Amino acid sequence: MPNVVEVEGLEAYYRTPAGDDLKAVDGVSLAVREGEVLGIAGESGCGKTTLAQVLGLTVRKPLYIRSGKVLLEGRNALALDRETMRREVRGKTISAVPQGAMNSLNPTLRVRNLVIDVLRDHHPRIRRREAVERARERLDLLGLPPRVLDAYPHQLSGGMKQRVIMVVSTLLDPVLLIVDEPTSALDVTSQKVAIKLLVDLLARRIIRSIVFITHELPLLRHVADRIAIMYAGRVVEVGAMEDVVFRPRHPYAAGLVGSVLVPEPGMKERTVTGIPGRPPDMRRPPVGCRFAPRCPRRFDRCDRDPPPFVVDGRKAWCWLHRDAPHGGRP
Amino acid sequence: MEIIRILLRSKRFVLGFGILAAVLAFALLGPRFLTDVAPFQRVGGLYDAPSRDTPLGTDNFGRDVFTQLMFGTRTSLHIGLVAGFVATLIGVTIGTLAGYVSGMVEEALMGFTNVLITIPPIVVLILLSVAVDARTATTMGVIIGVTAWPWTARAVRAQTSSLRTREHVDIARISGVGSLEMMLVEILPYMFSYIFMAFILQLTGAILAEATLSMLGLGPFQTVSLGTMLHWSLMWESVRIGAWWAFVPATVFLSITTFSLILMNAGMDEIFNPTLRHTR
Amino acid sequence: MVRLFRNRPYLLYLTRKAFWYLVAFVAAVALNFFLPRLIPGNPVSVIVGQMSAGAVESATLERLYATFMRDFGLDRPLPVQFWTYLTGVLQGDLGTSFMLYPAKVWDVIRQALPWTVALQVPAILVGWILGNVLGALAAYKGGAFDRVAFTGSLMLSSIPYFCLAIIFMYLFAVHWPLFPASGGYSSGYFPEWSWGFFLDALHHYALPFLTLVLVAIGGQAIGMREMAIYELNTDYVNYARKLGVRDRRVVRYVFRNAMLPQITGLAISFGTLIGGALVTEAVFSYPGLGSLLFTAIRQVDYPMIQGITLIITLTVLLANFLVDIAYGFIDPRIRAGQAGGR
Amino acid sequence: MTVLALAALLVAGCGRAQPLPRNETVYKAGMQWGPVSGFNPFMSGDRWPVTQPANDGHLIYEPLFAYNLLSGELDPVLARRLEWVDDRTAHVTLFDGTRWQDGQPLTVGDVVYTYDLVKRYDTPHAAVWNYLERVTAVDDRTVAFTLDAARPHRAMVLHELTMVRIVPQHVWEILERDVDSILEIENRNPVGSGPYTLLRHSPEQVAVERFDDYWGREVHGVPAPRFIVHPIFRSNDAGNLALERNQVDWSQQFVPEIWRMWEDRGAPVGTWFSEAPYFLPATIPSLFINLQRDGLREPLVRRALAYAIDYPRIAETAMSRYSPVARSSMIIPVGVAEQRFFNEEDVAEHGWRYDPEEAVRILEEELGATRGSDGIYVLPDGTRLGPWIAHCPFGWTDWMTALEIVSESARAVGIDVRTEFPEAPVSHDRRYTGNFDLTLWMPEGGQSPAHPWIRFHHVMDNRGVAEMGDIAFRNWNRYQNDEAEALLDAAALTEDEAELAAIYRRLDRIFMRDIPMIGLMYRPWQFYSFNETYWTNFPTEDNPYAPPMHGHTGMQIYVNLKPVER
Repeated sequence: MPNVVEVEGLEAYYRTPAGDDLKAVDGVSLAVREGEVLGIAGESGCGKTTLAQVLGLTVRKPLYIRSGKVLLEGRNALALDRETMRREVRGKTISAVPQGAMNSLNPTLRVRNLVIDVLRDHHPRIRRREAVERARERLDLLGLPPRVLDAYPHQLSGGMKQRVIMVVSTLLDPVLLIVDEPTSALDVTSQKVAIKLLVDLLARRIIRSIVFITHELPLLRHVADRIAIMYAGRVVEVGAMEDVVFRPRHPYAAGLVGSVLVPEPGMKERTVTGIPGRPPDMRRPPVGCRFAPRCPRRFDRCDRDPPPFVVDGRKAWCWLHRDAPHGGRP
Repeated sequence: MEIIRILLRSKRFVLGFGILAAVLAFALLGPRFLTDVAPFQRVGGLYDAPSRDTPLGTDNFGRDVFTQLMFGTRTSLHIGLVAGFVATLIGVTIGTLAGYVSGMVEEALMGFTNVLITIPPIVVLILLSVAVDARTATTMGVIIGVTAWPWTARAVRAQTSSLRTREHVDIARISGVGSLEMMLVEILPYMFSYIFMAFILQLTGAILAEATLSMLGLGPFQTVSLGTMLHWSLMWESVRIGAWWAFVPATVFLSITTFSLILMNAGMDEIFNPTLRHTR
Repeated sequence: MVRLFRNRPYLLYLTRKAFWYLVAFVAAVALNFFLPRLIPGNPVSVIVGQMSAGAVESATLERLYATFMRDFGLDRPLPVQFWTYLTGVLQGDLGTSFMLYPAKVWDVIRQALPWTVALQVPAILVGWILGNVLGALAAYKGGAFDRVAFTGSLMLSSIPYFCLAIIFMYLFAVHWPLFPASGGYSSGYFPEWSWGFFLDALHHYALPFLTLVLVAIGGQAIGMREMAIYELNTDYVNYARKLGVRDRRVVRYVFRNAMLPQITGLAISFGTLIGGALVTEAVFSYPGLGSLLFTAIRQVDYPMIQGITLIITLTVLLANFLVDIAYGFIDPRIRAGQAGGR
Repeated sequence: MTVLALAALLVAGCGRAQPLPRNETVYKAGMQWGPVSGFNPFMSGDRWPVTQPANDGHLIYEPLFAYNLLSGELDPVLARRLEWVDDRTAHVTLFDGTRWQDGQPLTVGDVVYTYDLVKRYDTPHAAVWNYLERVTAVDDRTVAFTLDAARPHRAMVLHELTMVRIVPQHVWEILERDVDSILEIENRNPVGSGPYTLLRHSPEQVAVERFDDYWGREVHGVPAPRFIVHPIFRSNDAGNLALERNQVDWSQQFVPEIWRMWEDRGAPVGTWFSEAPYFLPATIPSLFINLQRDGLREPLVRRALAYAIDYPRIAETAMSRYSPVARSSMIIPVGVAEQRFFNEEDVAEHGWRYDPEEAVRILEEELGATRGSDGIYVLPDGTRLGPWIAHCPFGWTDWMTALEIVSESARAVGIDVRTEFPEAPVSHDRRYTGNFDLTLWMPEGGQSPAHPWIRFHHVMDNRGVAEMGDIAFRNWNRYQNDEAEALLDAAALTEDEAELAAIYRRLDRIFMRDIPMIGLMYRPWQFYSFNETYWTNFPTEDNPYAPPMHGHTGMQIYVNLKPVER
């Protein structure tokens, strides 16, 4: 299977007002293959949303790509000019269901007009009627009444908004859909509906691949083909869904699988309480293994040197597996 | 101390603070070190041009403009501080109350506030100033403060309402903490930076309000302020006579004082308002 | 009542607004009446005193004093006075001027009002539009443009109107006499619909107008920039960008949504900037309300001061109300029932 | 904005066409400070050109006579002669052919009607009836003014003859019908007898046009300017700039340091005198002393205060050199007609001057006061000299400055005088009710045939003045002296110039002994400055064909002005 998007040795940093670099993604290589659902999981601030931005080619200040390659269907995506990127890639090759579904619709724009805007900005010759017609079909497909088209966002319920966004995001039949925490603001029923819809879209081949980002690892069990676990700006483990969920090799992945999620005051998301401690300061991450300060199976070497890159049918970055064949640094 | 370190990172804040400090030093220390003339002492004739003895010439009363400027700046800042303090005090009290105690009290307080917001402040200022006998710098400050608080109240209420729904307030409430304590301990501390910014804006507004009133001839008695300096220079035709030294210094000081304050505010905004910070 | 408003959220919104404006109006009238009456001393003695400048017999002045007290109703109890005042105001009678006795305050104000409106409304509107464009551009372009535009706006908005007015007057009317220093038109002209008068009036208009516009630009640009930056970082903008919507269109979304609060800002400008604008008029001796107020304060003409402040209040309330109506109409959230909006 | 700015620049470049021809128009400033509120000649306040009491009031409405500041005589206006036929009766004869602007003849009936009108309503000039018994027509050109038997004061009646404008009976009978008081009449379409008619007016200016059918063309001459425009400046600044820029020809505005206009800027501007004090002094702003305050009650303390004040500095600084140094007399020593009563020897012998050492001497030797540790004297009975508050209305800068000088120089000799500048109504109220220590005000306004009698009467006559605490419009400190009152009555009745001089001399000596007030400076009645770019031949000290006045004698100025050929 060809890769839709591929990153190699990616370092994507945020520049703070003080001039420091916040190392959001720090040395990651990862590919999204056509036809698959790739799940990316990790705690808040582990860099998964940043990675999603790079994969979705929506890097904006203060985020910048310090080094590494981004390949889109084999071509260097960073070399594309703005207009081509907008017209050919955004929404058409790669589309996204954003994190904050509740606020992702312009409050003063009717759904109808958004649909028209999106279609016309990629197919200038399309008529308004056709555009609306196309949207209506899709709405129908996802079980939404056509009157939604005339509504303003605030007239829609949360679940309806989520579905409208899915319609709009997939209007141009994108190859890849990046779904970032689509369910965090939804109740349990709506969550299930949303995931079912995604699977449905994939089955109808309206979209070909999905990158699904979440902090709830268990959720991926139902959708993902492959899973990448991120910690402190790095992918610590990548592999097929069953392997990662049932036979995690990295202690962090293991912790994540076995953790209980509880709400914590003042935080937008939740942190993993199964693993004591907090993620490191990403202005000055630890020299050795970044998980070492929290790792229950830490030994001396973990503090000194970054762990090797281990391949064993899948990938993990951990000194525990240094004996495995093909070991080496990423 | 952490907060000062953060503030110092904003160039705008540092520049604004620097200018303000210079103005303050000039106003507070100037009379002791830079002049040996009393503020009302006549040292020359009508609009004598700048000279060695009078670096900024004399005003229509034959007084030293340079000395006037120090005392005038001092009075204007005095009025601004009093007004800023009064406005912030009233605004924060009413805003916190309205934001924390919902229901009828909130409705009534905010209704009152909104009514006052719709009445142009200059109107109340003029009427109050006309009504008050013997306006001193302090009474003027109080008058300005009394008319300026509704904005602060409205903003503080919005903040309080959002803070009220926060987790820690909930937890405190469940633990049986009383309302007053709640406001003082759980809500106000989270708004200090916000209140400070509101205070700076009030200070700016008050300095301008003083100047406006003084220009209209409703300035403080027996005192020199930047506004009264401009008033007299206008009444005594410095513009026609070409005595720029009678109005330029006061204009510059008014402008740079407000500029420094606005700059500080913008700097703090950069820091405390994450959206603005991230795009820069 | 409740039924009337069901499914008519806009009507509910309007009614609510109208109610509060009515309360504000009554409060303003009351302030207008009671505050000047706190003054120690007796205003009537001032005008009578002015007459004593001509060598007039004391007994006559005392008779005049009594007449004026009666005319101005100052010899009656306060509640009665207030009632007379209130009914008078509602009938458009703002009383009789002291300094221009026996002229009616309203007649004098009526002649000054058009000048003020003609100066301030275009100045505020033009300043508002230019300021918003500048602010939006600064927010959108960022970088050096933003730094220069933003700092420039901060500077402009921190110069008090009348300071700029004095400087402009000195520079462009006295030092380089390009423009007239004062007045609304040259002496020897009379207001009429002629080309010559129009050009002459325009010539007098330029400096005060420019002053007001420049300062207004600063304040509005800062506000717009802030709003636009806020909007530029909203989820819906990011989403639209991810969907490949054209930049031009995204900017239009942002501009439109950032404008909404700025419309309220426009209303606020009318209220808060009018003080500075009035002084600017006084500096330029522009024949509007500002100069009239300036004169009235100097001549201690209480009915005139009260009349002017009342008219200002009324105008501002009316402007705010109109803006609120428009706002409710433009913002679908209000039209559809989320009254209050942002 | 760019477009507007460009348009404005374009206009600036084009210059501008005058709708009223500049060489036929006189621009006049300083009589009118706010919008005109009608043209009622019986009201005081601003309403050019019918303004009371004495400004440019003769362009539309005319009185019987006009007062000449220089000669002290009555100049004829509507009437050509005044003749005392007995002690109490004056016959006033109108010119032949007097006519209203609507063509109706102006008759003795109009004169009688006008004086009756003044009496029937409480107009400011109803005061003339304090001294008049009746006004009757003798024949169709002559009116008899009969003085009141109890108060037959000729000078006051003459004064009012210059003040009361005659109005047409056939117009005012109708106007009068609809109002409670004629003061309410705005009179927007004035019909007078004068040489000008109202052309147009707006809140920014008033314009009159020459009335070519004026009855007095032969008697008074034909005024040169076809139009007179009074621009209403809201500030001194604007008006004075207009004077400097040739946009105003004739001004009554106060101009600080007016000499700079010609010395520094070379503008063709002039005043009555070509050097200080530039203007004719006409009134005496004075420090009124509360005679009932402890300490101030003592005449010697008042005398010490009088010696302490730095009069030369007040004239130089506060009055911008426009005042001669104040003398210790109620009579103005220079310039105006009343100077003939000024007695130099009396002032030298009984008066005072700036002499701080003398002030200290009086305090220490004559009063036996001792200087406290704070530098302020204390009388032997323990009364400290002050603090006394000297006040005047806020904003009257020249007076405020004068009071500051009073305060400084009094403290310099050990009398504690402080200043306070309340708002005008507060200041007035305190003055009227006698609630002050020291207050600065003018005893009376301008100049008239009754001067200096009016001034003495104002300051030294306590008859008819309300008690302390009530409102009084003269003699604010309630000075009471039977002798002075008797002298005032005698002065009112005498016709003999020598006797009058003797009476004034005695009154002035009482004044210098009792010191109810201290004159601080002189002030012109009206400021008089002109710009000769478009019109020349304004009267000056060197060309005194008319006094520097804006009243009917001003008419002679209009007649004698010459347009500049260009």
